[in-house]
Amino acid sequence: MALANRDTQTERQNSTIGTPGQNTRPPIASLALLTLTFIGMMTSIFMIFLYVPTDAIEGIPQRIFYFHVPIAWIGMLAFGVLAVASIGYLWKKDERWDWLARASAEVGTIFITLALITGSIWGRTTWGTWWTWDARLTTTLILWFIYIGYMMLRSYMGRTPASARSGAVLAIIGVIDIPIIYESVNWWRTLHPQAEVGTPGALPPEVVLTLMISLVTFTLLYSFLMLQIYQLQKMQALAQQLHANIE
Amino acid sequence: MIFLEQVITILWKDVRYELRSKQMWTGMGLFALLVLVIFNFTFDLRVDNAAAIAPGALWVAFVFASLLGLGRTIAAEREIGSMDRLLLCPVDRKAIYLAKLLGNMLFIGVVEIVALPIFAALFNVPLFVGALLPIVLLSTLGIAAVGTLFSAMAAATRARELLLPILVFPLIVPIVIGAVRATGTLLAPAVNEPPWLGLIAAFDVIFLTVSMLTFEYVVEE
Amino acid sequence: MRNFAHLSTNNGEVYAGGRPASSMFFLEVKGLKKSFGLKPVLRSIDLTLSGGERVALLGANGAGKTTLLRILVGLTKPSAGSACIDGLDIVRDARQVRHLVGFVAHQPYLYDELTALENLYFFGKMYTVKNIQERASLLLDKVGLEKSARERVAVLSRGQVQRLSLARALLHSPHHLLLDEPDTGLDQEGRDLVEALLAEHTARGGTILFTTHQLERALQLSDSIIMLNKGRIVFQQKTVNLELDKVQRTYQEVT
Amino acid sequence: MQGFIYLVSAYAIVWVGLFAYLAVIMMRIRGVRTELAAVQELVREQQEKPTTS
Repeated sequence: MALANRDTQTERQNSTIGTPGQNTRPPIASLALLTLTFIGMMTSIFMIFLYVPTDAIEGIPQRIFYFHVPIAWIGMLAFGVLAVASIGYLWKKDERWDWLARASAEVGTIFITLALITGSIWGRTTWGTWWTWDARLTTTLILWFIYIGYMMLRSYMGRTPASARSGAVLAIIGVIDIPIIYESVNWWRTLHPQAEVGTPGALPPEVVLTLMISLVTFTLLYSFLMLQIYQLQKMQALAQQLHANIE
Repeated sequence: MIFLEQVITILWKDVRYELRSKQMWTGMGLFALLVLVIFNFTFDLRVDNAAAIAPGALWVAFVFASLLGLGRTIAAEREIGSMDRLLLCPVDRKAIYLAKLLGNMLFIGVVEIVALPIFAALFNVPLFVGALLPIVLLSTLGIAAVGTLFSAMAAATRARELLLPILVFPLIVPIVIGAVRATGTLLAPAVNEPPWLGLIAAFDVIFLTVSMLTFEYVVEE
Repeated sequence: MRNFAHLSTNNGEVYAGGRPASSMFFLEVKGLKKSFGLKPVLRSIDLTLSGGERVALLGANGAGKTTLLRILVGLTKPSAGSACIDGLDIVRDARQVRHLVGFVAHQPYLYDELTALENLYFFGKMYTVKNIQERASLLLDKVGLEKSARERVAVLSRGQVQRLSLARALLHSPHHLLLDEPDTGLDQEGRDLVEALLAEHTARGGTILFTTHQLERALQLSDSIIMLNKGRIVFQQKTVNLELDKVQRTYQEVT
Repeated sequence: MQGFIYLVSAYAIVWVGLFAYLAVIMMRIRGVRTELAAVQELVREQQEKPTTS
């Protein structure tokens, strides 16, 4: 998130007609992020498959944990960024905040989808069922629906200020609702208690290290993807504006 | 003072509007009954599991009927000349939201009053109107608070009937869980149940204020 | 929030701090720009109207006429530039400004299922007009709708709806009247009634900005004519010694 | 052994998913770049020969 923000500062020129050739300067930020992500990915793959000891109880499939948990956290983080960007947009009425919001929504949707898939595969190995109504997993599922609702709303309303405002309102309502949903599902789940997903408890140091490396890697990946979509939208807006000024 | 007067005037206009066109709340009532009847076919209700199924059936009927109703009120405003008629006047956007919210609650309330006795009859479940009333009231307020905001949002798009449920359902999950479990404990009281009514009330307070504050961003250009 | 208590309203007339209000009514637009998404519709408009002045706004479809009116009545926010009405900024003090402007648009902004009187009652409440009953029946007489006061708007003719819409716009005795093609659907009698009402409004010091496509009507009704093309003012002149054919020629040339 | 298949399939899905998404973004970016270039071309043309209106 900080990386994406720092980048908006460097791109602080106003959004009038962009001078041609302005966007061909070498994309240092993107390249840097890409290489860092690649290095991170390689190290985390090595650690996950080889370095970290297999879990005594759950055995080999427990290693999905090292991918599933960071992806799910980033999916949640992305929604936070979406909400913050939405508040920024409503307050400042500056289009750039909306680009940030849409980028975070899109990347967040991808991450939450992957988190649900890896979560259910992991569930399959540990409890033999593809889905458990565990509070965390259920909240993630509902967060996924809210993401899909946001993407549908934005695509139905197109690239207009009205769509940006509506999306912002949905994001703000959503971010307030997530903890309430988690709480209500938690209370509801006490009806049929299930094994807790990945008891955080006292984890051996190797596990924590691998998890951190994997988390850093996915944060870098998240920032890289955010940056790409942010640039994409900036160019789309620029192209649209040039079109408008021609007739 | 002026704010309240304007809220009542808009509400008066919406109610009068609906009574004259009459197509909405009759439809909602029939819809709720249909869902209850279908539930009877899908779950053969022997006496023992009636208590387990009944709350779910009741609240599925109420939630769907309310979403149907929510879509209509704002769509009616938008269809014939859009919200501009209201936005033109120097009226506080919160007053418009509050009036639309009360209007929606009124329509959903009428449906609930009609459906409750029939629910009790179909599911031969003793009707605790006394204890059930706060649950129904608070839950309807929660659904209407979020629903009114998003029906104003969805009304601007072309696929509003599809978009409204998709936007609203995930957000009212706490209400649905709370309402079903609270109604369940009425029929079969269980020990140390979590404070469901408290959850619903908290939801109402939070989303009433947030929706009221953000309504202006949804309707103004 | 700035309140406008100094504008006291009695029996519908608005006076500012004792002085006759007319000198105070003015509408000023400075460098107003508006683009929908990224498509520019208004490109820096400058305009001033003061007590009693009537301006006709001409231009082809899509020249930005309606957008300009919608911005002045606070239905759309400008992208850049500013406008102030009687010293109040239309964006910052939007709510007070809405008390000061009356708007007749293409849509009538009325409720079909309600009767004419109910509509005026409703909007009277919205504009916190003091004596709504008399005010409503007075205006219904003036627009010649006293006989169909109890009929639902849905059954009224296009001309009757247009007159009711004008009555709605005058209900709260605004300082400024913004009319988007006020003559649509009006027969001769309707046009005379409208002219009488507009004359009464300007006599009271109110200003009028109206759009039209009939050039002679513009010449006959207004003190000055403005032509818009692609969001810019391309012609502006007083109508005092202006002939119809000059107006027609410039209109062809410009649009 | 069966556990291992699940592990690999989970990672495969994540990797394929992310790469596919990356590819889609790159295509979209290229599409917008070409469109932007085309529009800038149009703007330049219009600037050279100012239109009469």
